[in-house]
Parts: sequence; structure tokens; C-alpha cells
Amino acid sequence: MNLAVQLPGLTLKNPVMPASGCFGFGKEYSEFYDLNTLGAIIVKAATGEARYGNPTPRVAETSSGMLNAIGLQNPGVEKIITDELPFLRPFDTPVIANVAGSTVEEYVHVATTLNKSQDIAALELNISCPNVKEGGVQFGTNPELAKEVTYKVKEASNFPVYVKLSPNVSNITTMAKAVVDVGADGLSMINTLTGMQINLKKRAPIIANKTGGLSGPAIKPIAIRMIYEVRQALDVPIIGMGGITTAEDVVEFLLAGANAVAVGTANFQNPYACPEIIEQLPQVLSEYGFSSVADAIGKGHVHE
Amino acid sequence: MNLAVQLPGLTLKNPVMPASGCFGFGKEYSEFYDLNTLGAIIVKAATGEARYGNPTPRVAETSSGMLNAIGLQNPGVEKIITDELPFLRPFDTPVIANVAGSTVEEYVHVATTLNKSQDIAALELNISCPNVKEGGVQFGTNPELAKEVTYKVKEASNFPVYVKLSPNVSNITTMAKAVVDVGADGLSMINTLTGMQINLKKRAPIIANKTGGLSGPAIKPIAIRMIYEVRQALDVPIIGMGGITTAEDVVEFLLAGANAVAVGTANFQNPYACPEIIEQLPQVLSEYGFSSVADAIGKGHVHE
Amino acid sequence: MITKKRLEIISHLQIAEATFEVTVKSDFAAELKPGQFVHILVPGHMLRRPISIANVDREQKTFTMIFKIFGEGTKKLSECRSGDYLDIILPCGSHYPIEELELEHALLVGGGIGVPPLYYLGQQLKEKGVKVTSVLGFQGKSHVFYEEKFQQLGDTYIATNDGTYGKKGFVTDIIKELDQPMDYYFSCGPTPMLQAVTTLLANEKGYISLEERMGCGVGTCYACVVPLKNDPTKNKKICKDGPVFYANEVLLG
Amino acid sequence: MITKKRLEIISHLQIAEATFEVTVKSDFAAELKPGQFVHILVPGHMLRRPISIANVDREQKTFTMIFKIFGEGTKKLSECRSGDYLDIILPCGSHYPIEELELEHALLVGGGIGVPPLYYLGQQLKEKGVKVTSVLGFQGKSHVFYEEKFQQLGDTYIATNDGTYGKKGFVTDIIKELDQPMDYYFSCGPTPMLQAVTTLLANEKGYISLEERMGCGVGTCYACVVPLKNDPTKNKKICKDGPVFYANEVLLG
Ligand SMILES: Cc1cc2nc3c(=O)[nH]c(=O)nc-3n(C[C@H](O)[C@H](O)[C@H](O)COP(=O)(O)OP(=O)(O)OC[C@H]3O[C@@H](n4cnc5c(N)ncnc54)[C@H](O)[C@@H]3O)c2cc1C
Ligand SMILES: Cc1cc2nc3c(=O)[nH]c(=O)nc-3n(C[C@H](O)[C@H](O)[C@H](O)COP(=O)(O)OP(=O)(O)OC[C@H]3O[C@@H](n4cnc5c(N)ncnc54)[C@H](O)[C@@H]3O)c2cc1C
Ligand SMILES: Cc1cc2nc3c(=O)[nH]c(=O)nc-3n(C[C@H](O)[C@H](O)[C@H](O)COP(=O)(O)O)c2cc1C
Ligand SMILES: Cc1cc2nc3c(=O)[nH]c(=O)nc-3n(C[C@H](O)[C@H](O)[C@H](O)COP(=O)(O)O)c2cc1C
Ligand code: FES
Ligand code: FES
Repeated sequence: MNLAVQLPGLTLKNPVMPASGCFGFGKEYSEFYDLNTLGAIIVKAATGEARYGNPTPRVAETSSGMLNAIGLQNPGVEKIITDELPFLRPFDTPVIANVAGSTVEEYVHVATTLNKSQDIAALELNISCPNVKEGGVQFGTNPELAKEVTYKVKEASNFPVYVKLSPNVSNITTMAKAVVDVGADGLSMINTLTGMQINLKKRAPIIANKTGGLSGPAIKPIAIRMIYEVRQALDVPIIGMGGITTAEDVVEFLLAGANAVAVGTANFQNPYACPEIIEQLPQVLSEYGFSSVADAIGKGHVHE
Repeated sequence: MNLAVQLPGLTLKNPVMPASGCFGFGKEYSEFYDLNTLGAIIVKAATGEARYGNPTPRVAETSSGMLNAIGLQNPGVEKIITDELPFLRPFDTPVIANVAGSTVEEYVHVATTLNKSQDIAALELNISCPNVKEGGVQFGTNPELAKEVTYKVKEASNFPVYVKLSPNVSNITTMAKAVVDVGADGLSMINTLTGMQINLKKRAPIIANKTGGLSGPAIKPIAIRMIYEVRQALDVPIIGMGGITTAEDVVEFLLAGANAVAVGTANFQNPYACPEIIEQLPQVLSEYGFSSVADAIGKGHVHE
Repeated sequence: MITKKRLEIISHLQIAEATFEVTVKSDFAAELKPGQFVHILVPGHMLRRPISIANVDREQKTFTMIFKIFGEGTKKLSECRSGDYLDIILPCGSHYPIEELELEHALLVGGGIGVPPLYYLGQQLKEKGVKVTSVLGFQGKSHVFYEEKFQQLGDTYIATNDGTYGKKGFVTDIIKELDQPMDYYFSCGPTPMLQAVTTLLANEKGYISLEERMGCGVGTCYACVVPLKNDPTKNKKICKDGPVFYANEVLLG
Repeated sequence: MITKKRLEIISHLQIAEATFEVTVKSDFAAELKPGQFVHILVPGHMLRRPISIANVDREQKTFTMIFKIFGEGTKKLSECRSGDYLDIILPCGSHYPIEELELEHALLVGGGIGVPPLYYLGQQLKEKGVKVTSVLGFQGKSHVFYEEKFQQLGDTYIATNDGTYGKKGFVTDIIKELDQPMDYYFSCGPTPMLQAVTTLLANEKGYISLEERMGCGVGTCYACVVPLKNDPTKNKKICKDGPVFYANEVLLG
């Protein structure tokens, strides 16, 4: 069965890759299995300078999901290029760098700095970060801000840019169109939904940052809906994610219109999640009558 | 333990009521238990004329949640007043009517018509319906539309109006402020998040309407976050809902800032959900050191 | 009176390919009527699963359900064991109104997982002295169940889609060749089968039992509706007004 | 090598109030080191639960965990039985680096669910010929466990918060009165206890083991960090760099 997928800047042997922030920079899970099995790897967010991240607790468990507020902890883009990414060089698996920042300038700086890396194949532009200049409004919930940061990062980068959309919006298609209009090579969706859990004993939010991002199977129906909507409006490559834990989930994302998928939270539950999903994918695809990954993409769309 | 809660137009013996659309007009669950135990009852949405609703399938199951696209099936506001609401008259439990429509005029018509009912104590204004005049944009995702419909319904109605907010927005506080500004007596939150599930065999969305509203424990962290945010910005009565299945969940909503709560999807899993939660509430409240329902409201807020 | 109970499984058997027969103890057993269903909680799942009542033992105070593994919920139910408890809402829905019918000869037409409720119906009909003829359709030989039990009720004909057992084809292929009078037919099965049966037997009186994805199972959520034939702008609830309807009452498909 | 295995429970005992001792079979048992933990999947839950290794039987190829019911996950684990399987990631994290230490006399200071890892540590220390003194704190008498086992390792002192057993008060109240030399102390327990212990023993060398809510448990998600004492703008991961840290390395609380 042909699992290969061709996306801007990415030749994937299969459509399954770990999601940003759920796989570090690859070292830890390389102790569990051969990273060559992966379609690609999206590494943890990079910012201009090193970030400590938020105080702990940073995670909480919810029904079929989890909240996280890691706070973009990372050693900074320079150190990522010199100390983290080279580890992934020997693997025959494209690496996607996740770009974050608090100002347009920081995003551009990160993207420009990443131009010198030999170890990456594409950027994932994480626009779910709050813009400190605009008083914390997320780049990802304001089409004008999203446009601006996408345009400037596209201009600065030598790599294809996949813009990672936030689901915390009324109209995902408007956001998708905004960033595609200014040159996004693809979309990555969805990031987490903002949530909170309150500790009854402590009478306070469990997560020190109060709110956190909701991920996991709980959000899958929202991810599927958003990908379906965007796919109906736009012909653009989509890396789909949000609650994937099985090969059946992958096929559901493909049917909704994703060209490839990322697996996040499931890695924590099962460190072998990605290779197991990849192993089962051919069988599940053929069980539902598909002859390849390409054959399934967008096939869940009903045309009246 | 004092479970009583006093809200505009509503004297509740306890803070727990079934959510709109999850309890019909009360008849069916009255076969399971005495409706007098309930704090209040929110009945199914009323529109100007009878509505057939959407084609089936109208529901699907998701991880810790469900999707529904009932499509506001109801016999129309006149028949609701004459044929449905009188059944609830003998019970010592206030009834809240859920008002829906496709145009501002329809909302106003429903609210005006409900003025003649002797069986209700308040309105819940369901602004999650798509506005047919504005091309399907939801009243509940556009602050200006929300303002307009709230203002006109407030003007038309003799009852206190609780506006039911949609969670499908970037900034829930903006929506809350918009409707409170024009006189909403209270808020009811949250309605469902728009989602989709695709049937792999049929290669099509399971729900005939394609998208449906996601409810159940999966969305609880989003509900808690939104109530917490609105409570921090506004001093307005809030009926909280979204994934409540236990008395502990109720306390979490109270801590987040809800003054009362509604239980939706949980009724389907357990028809005795409401009375069981009410029964356990005193014990759970005292386990966490609260001496009454009022004592717990808003106590999850951390003030730096 | 509808209620919710924790009921003990006293027998759990596989009776055909992916098909299980589960009997539970219930003080309410004697009140259950043919055509009604129960609504079962599967731990870890949001929505209950509707399953028909396939038989009742009034003396032992037990009732039996037969189900096929379709998805995750029925898979989990298939993994239960005797001694486990199931959380069940019962009784749900309408029943075949045989008390009210003048009946001498009844035709039962079942397909797949539509067969089980007809067995309990057939038993009650036989008790009443009604002559019962059964036409049952299955996917293939390995899926056939309860053939002998139906034979004890009266003449029984089997069709399989793949021809591995009985007649190759559909239940309608058998009905066409049947040369017997009937007062009423009673049918349960997948919608395409019901459409074919009601079309073929358009001149006969009959009752059919429908399926739809359910939320509450008790009539509050409006998930499970079917449009009315005489006014498709109106509908009825399968969980409360149904699952049994007069054949001409509802619009299929 | 870190891995994930389905391991069979061969013994499951309640040993104190809400406290359970669970032993599982594992070919990896001999490789587990004191201070390390395992990360357990609780069916129906998104996040795994970290539990320390409380003992290892190299010959039987088993290891033992001791946990207390805290919330839903530990409650479900308490309901497991011998013969059930647990899905476990192991081994996780750093260990007490006793191979590298010059040691004659060790002080173990444990509180509540921080006691279990110290037992395995004490066993290994005793094997090495180190003199072991243990100071253990519990909520109250009904919560005390493994007292005799610790006594077999050396002098053992118990404190309970409510005074229902041993000394009323905190482990630090006992340590203050101890008049014994020590090369190193090893401590595990709730953060307030660790703060009190590290403050009291500020002039001694010691290792402490920390707890934090975890995502991955293997070092990829940055959920479980603790700031460094010499540079609080930097942090380390408790699941990978820890849970055992040199007492002066990290900033508590
Ligand atoms: C009144 C009635 C009586 C029934 N009696 C029987 C019976 O006696 N034996 C039997 O094997 N089956 C019966 N069914 C069908 C049975 O309910 C489904 O096979 C079952 O719900 C599938 O659940 P699942 O978890 O295995 O499938 P999944 O696909 O995993 O279920 C997902 C969701 O879809 C619903 N669903 C899927 N298929 C159906 C369906 N055909 N009808 C209703 N809901 C569905 C499930 O209940 C669940 O909410 C009956 C259905 C109805 C409505
Ligand atoms: C390295 C390490 C070793 C541990 N060793 C032991 C041990 O040997 N025996 C023992 O009884 N307990 C131990 N704990 C604590 C144990 O992990 C928690 O008690 C347990 O996770 C609580 O889960 P729950 O489902 O019962 O509670 P819930 O409150 O329902 O859990 C909700 C979430 O919070 C997390 N959580 C809650 N409390 C803690 C905590 N104290 N530490 C980490 N995560 C927490 C859970 O893992 C889960 O993700 C250890 C913790 C760590 C970090
Ligand atoms: C612990 C954690 C950390 C994350 N960090 C990042 C990040 O640094 N950058 C980013 O774009 N997304 C981040 N995400 C979001 C995921 O990449 C993914 O979009 C989301 O979790 C939904 O997928 P899932 O349900 O499979 O986890 C993080 C998610 C989790 C759970
Ligand atoms: C089947 C179903 C029908 C619903 N119908 C309505 C409705 O008519 N009007 C309304 O305002 N909300 C309706 N809702 C939303 C619920 O009232 C509630 O806001 C939502 O389901 C979240 O609560 P829950 O998670 O407890 O179900 C419906 C929800 C469900 C599941
Ligand atoms: S399933 Fe709720 S009305 Fe039928
Ligand atoms: S729990 Fe993920 S880094 Fe420690």
C-alpha cells in the first residue's frame, strides 16, 4: 500500500508525524523506536531567546483530554539549531521546525535564524501565541495579525511555511483564507482549545497559568469539523491533528481533507503511538476500500 | 445545608436544573422521578412556528461527548404554551423557556407570545442559532447581532432574560459584555461547540446535517474557562453548563463563578442524573469545606 | 413504568458469527412486551445502546437479548460475562399491539439483528393460538441463529445474501413464493429490507420496527425521528412512539 | 533501556489505610534502580500515573510498588487484582547514585507516599554494608506501613502528624534529636517536608526525590520542571533529570 504523501517541501513516506510539543526534539522517543519509521517530525516550538516557560503544575487531566500550559519552554532558536536539531540529521525523516514568538519581529527573527539550519525541511508557524505588543490578543484569532506575521515570515524564510491555526475562533475559514492569501504554503490544524480545570481542594485552577490548552480525543470532533470546512473552501495542503490515537482516526482526518496528520497527546499515553498507527494504517485503509493514502484524502466530503 | 439560590426571577431550592433540549418538556423524566426535586427546568427551544428539525441521524457519539443536530424541532411557541407547559404547572419548580429563531423578528415574536404563559419564570435566549437574514452567521458569534437580539427581546418580554452564549468565539467576555450592556439579566453558558464525525464506511459525516454541537464531559474544561473569564470581568448571574455529570462537577462550576448549573447530556446517560447530583451536593460541598451553595460561588478565583 | 436498573447477566453465549445471546435477571421481565427494547449503558461510552427484547421467561424473571458486534459498544457487551451487571433503562418504546388484533395467521419477516424481537413476538402469537410463518434473512450461513426455535413456532424459511444457507437472496424472494394467507405481517430489519417488504406487501396489514441513532432513548431529545407518510412535515420518535409502527404510518429511508 | 510493557500483577495487597502494595512480574526488574519510577496507564485515563519502585526481587524477576489512593487513577489501581495486567513505562528517571558515593552511614527520611522508594534504597545500602537509619512520617497510625521492614535495615523512627503512633509531629522533630553521624541523607516526600528537611540538614550532603504532575513521563513535554537553585531562570525535568536531585541543586516550592 502506498502511504507516501508529497507536500510543499516535504516528501513523506507516510502521513504520520508527531505533533509539536509532544515529542521534544526526538531524543527521548528515539530510545523507544527507530525514528526512521515516522513520516516527519515536528519539533518543539522555538523562540528568539531561551524561555523558562510557565510555573508548575503545567498539565492536568480532563475527560478524554488534557490541559497544558508549558509556556513555550525552549532553549532558544540558536541553541535548537546547534544543540538539538543535529541529532535528527541521521534519520531519513524530514523535520519541521515550530516557530513561535510574542511579536512579529520575534517570529521573523526565529524564521530568519532557522534559514541556516541544514536539518529542517519546513516551518510550522505557531500563531496561537499571544501578541505582547497587541496586549495579549492571539495572532491566531485575529485575521489581520495572522496575515501580517505569515506574510513577514514567508518573506524571511527559505522554507515552506505551514501556518498552525488556533481553533479558538468563530470562523476557521476566514483565518485559513487570511494566511493562504499572503502565501502560506500549507496549514496545520488544530492547535489546542483554551480550557481550565479547578482543583476543589485548593479552590484554584490546577494549572499554575490558570488556563491551558485542551488536547486529546475530546477535541477530535472540532478538529475534523474545522479541517472539513477549510478543505471545502480552499485547495491547500493541510496537516491535520487533534486527538488522533488510532489508524482509524488518521483515516477520518484524511477523509475530512487532511493531507497528512500529526499525533500529539497520544504519545504520552502510548510512546509507541506513532509507529503503531503507521503499522496499522495500510490494513485500515484497505478495510475501508482505499488503495493508498492519497486515495482517501478529502473523500469524506458529500457533494449535494 | 442551604442549597438555595436567588437569581433574577428565579427562586431556586437548589442550583441544579436540566439543560434545554435534554429534557423535552419534562413529561418523560417525570416517569422516572418527582420533578419537584429539581432547582428549575429549562425546556426545549421554542420557535415562532413548528419546526420539523434536521434529517436523521441527528446524534453521534464522541470521546466523552456527543454531537447533536436536532435542528430545533418543536411544535411552535403557541402549542408549547397551550399543550406542553401546563404539564409542569403542578410542580413547585420554576420553568425557563428557551427562545430561538432565525431572525430578530422571530425571537421577538416568540418572546412576546411567551408573555401570556403563566407557567414560566424566565427566558433563556438561545443565540446560537444561525441568522438566516445575515446569511447564516450565528447571532451568538457576532457581538452586534447578539446585542440587537438581546435588546429587542428584553424590550418585548415581561420575564427576566438569560442569554445563552455560544462557545464558538475567540473572546467570550466580549460577547458577555455585549449582551449585559443592553440589559441581559443573566447569562447561560455554554452552548455546544461545533463539531463533526465522519463515518469511515459511508465516507460521509455521520450526522445528516454534517456538523453538530459537541456536548458532554469533553467540553467541560472549555465551559469552566469561559465562566471563569466572564466572572472575572462581570458581576452578572450565570447559569453554568457543559459536561456536568457529578456533584463534584457542580462545585467546580460554582467555584468558576456559576450561580446555578444545568445538566444536559448526562441525562441521557443516566435519567436520574439531576436528582442524584442534587442528593449528593450537600455532602460534596461540605467535604470541600463549603457551608452552602452561595458560599462556593466564585471561590475558585485566585486574586494576585 | 420505565426505570433504570442494574441487572445481573445470568447467561452469555455466542450463538452465531459475532452474535451473542445475553440473558439477565429482572423483576420487570413479565411486563416486557414484544417489540420493546432496552437501553444499555456501556461503560466508558456517552450514549446508551438500544437492544430489542428477544425473549422473556416470566417464571425465571429473566429476559434475553441477542445482538451482533457492530462497533465498539456491542464489542464491549460481547466481552461481558455471567455475573456481570448491566445498567439498563427498561422497558422502552412501543410494542406489537397483538392484544388488539384479530389474528389467525401471522407472517414474521426478520433480517439480521431484526430477527430477535420477532422471536418473542412469535412466542406470544403462538401462545394466543395464532399460526406463525417466519421468513428470516441473514448475511450467510455462519450468521444464522435461532432457526430451530422459530421452527417450533411454525414454518420457517431462511434466505442468505450469499446463498450459503437456505435460499440465496432476500426475504422478499421467499415471501413472493409463499402462498399463504395472512392477517398481518410483522417485520424488523435494516431499512432497505423494510422498504422492500412494505412495498411487496403494500396490500397487507402489517407492523414494522425501526432503528435510528438515539440520544436519550426515552423521548426527550428528538434524535430518533421518522417522518409520517401522510404528512412528512411531521415526525414521530422511534424510541417513544416506536420502534413499532403501523406499516403505512411512516416514511422509510 | 526505557520501554513499555504489559506486566502481570502477581500480588495485590492493602497494607495500610488506603495504601496498597502491588507486585508485578518483569524481566527488567533487575535493572531497576532505587529512586526510579514507573509510569502506569490507568484504563480510561489520558495521562499515566507515576509510581516509585519500592522493592525489587531480582531472582523472582518482580518489582513492587506502594501507592495510596489519592484520586481516580490510584483508586482504579487499587481495584486491580492478581492476574490483571498493567501497561507500564519503565524504568523512568534518575536514581539515588549510591554506586558513586563514599558511604558509611545513611539517613533515610520519608513522608507518606515518599516512603516506598526509600525502602528499595535502604535494601541496596544495607547490601553494600552501609549503616541505615530511617525516619518515617505518616498522617496517623492507620497509615503506617513497612515499619518492620525498615527496622530490618536499621534503626527506624516513626512520626505521625496526629500523634497516634510514634512521635507526634514531623520527621524533622525526630531528626533534630538524632545524635548520629551521617555521610548522606536521602529524602522523599511532600514538598513542605522536603523543604523542612533540606533546611534542617543544610550542612549535610543529601539527595531528594521530587514529585510533579507529569505528561509524558519521559522528558519530551516539559510538564514536570523544577527551577535550579543557582539559576532559577533554568529548570530541570523531574521525569528525566530527576526525580532524584542533589539536595542543593533545585529550588523547592
Ligand atoms: C430500537 C432498536 C432496537 C435494536 N435492537 C437490536 C438488537 O436486538 N440486536 C442488535 O444487535 N442490534 C439492535 N439494534 C442496533 C444496535 O442498537 C446497534 O447495533 C448498536 O447501537 C451499535 O452500537 P456499537 O457501539 O456497536 O456501534 P458504534 O457504531 O460504535 O456506535 C456509535 C453510536 O451509534 C449508534 N448506532 C450505531 N448503529 C446503530 C443502529 N443500527 N441503531 C441505533 N443506533 C446505532 C450507537 O448506539 C452509538 O450511539 C437496535 C437498534 C434500535 C434503534
Ligand atoms: C516520580 C513520582 C513518584 C511517585 N511515587 C509514588 C508512589 O510510590 N506512591 C504513591 O502513592 N504515589 C506516588 N506518586 C504520586 C502519584 O503519582 C499520584 O498520587 C497519582 O498520580 C495521583 O493520581 P490519581 O489519579 O489518584 O489522582 P488525580 O488527582 O485524579 O490525578 C489527576 C492527575 O494529576 C496527577 N497527579 C495528582 N497528584 C499527583 C502527584 N502528587 N504527583 C504527580 N502527579 C499527580 C495524576 O497523575 C493525574 O495526571 C509519585 C509521583 C511522582 C511524580
Ligand atoms: C504538552 C503539549 C505541548 C504542546 N506544545 C506545542 C508547541 O510548542 N507548539 C505548537 O504549535 N503546538 C503545541 N502543542 C499542540 C499540539 O502540537 C497539537 O496541536 C494539539 O495538542 C492537538 O493534538 P493532539 O490532540 O493530538 O495532542 C502542544 C500540545 C501539548 C499537549
Ligand atoms: C440533544 C441536545 C439538544 C439540545 N437542544 C438545545 C436547545 O434546544 N436549546 C439550547 O439552548 N440548547 C440546546 N442544547 C445544548 C444544551 O442545553 C447544553 O447547553 C449543552 O449540551 C452543554 O451541556 P451538557 O454538556 O451538559 O450537555 C442541546 C444539547 C443536546 C445534547
Ligand atoms: S432518542 Fe431521544 S427522543 Fe428518541
Ligand atoms: S512529564 Fe514530560 S517532560 Fe517530564
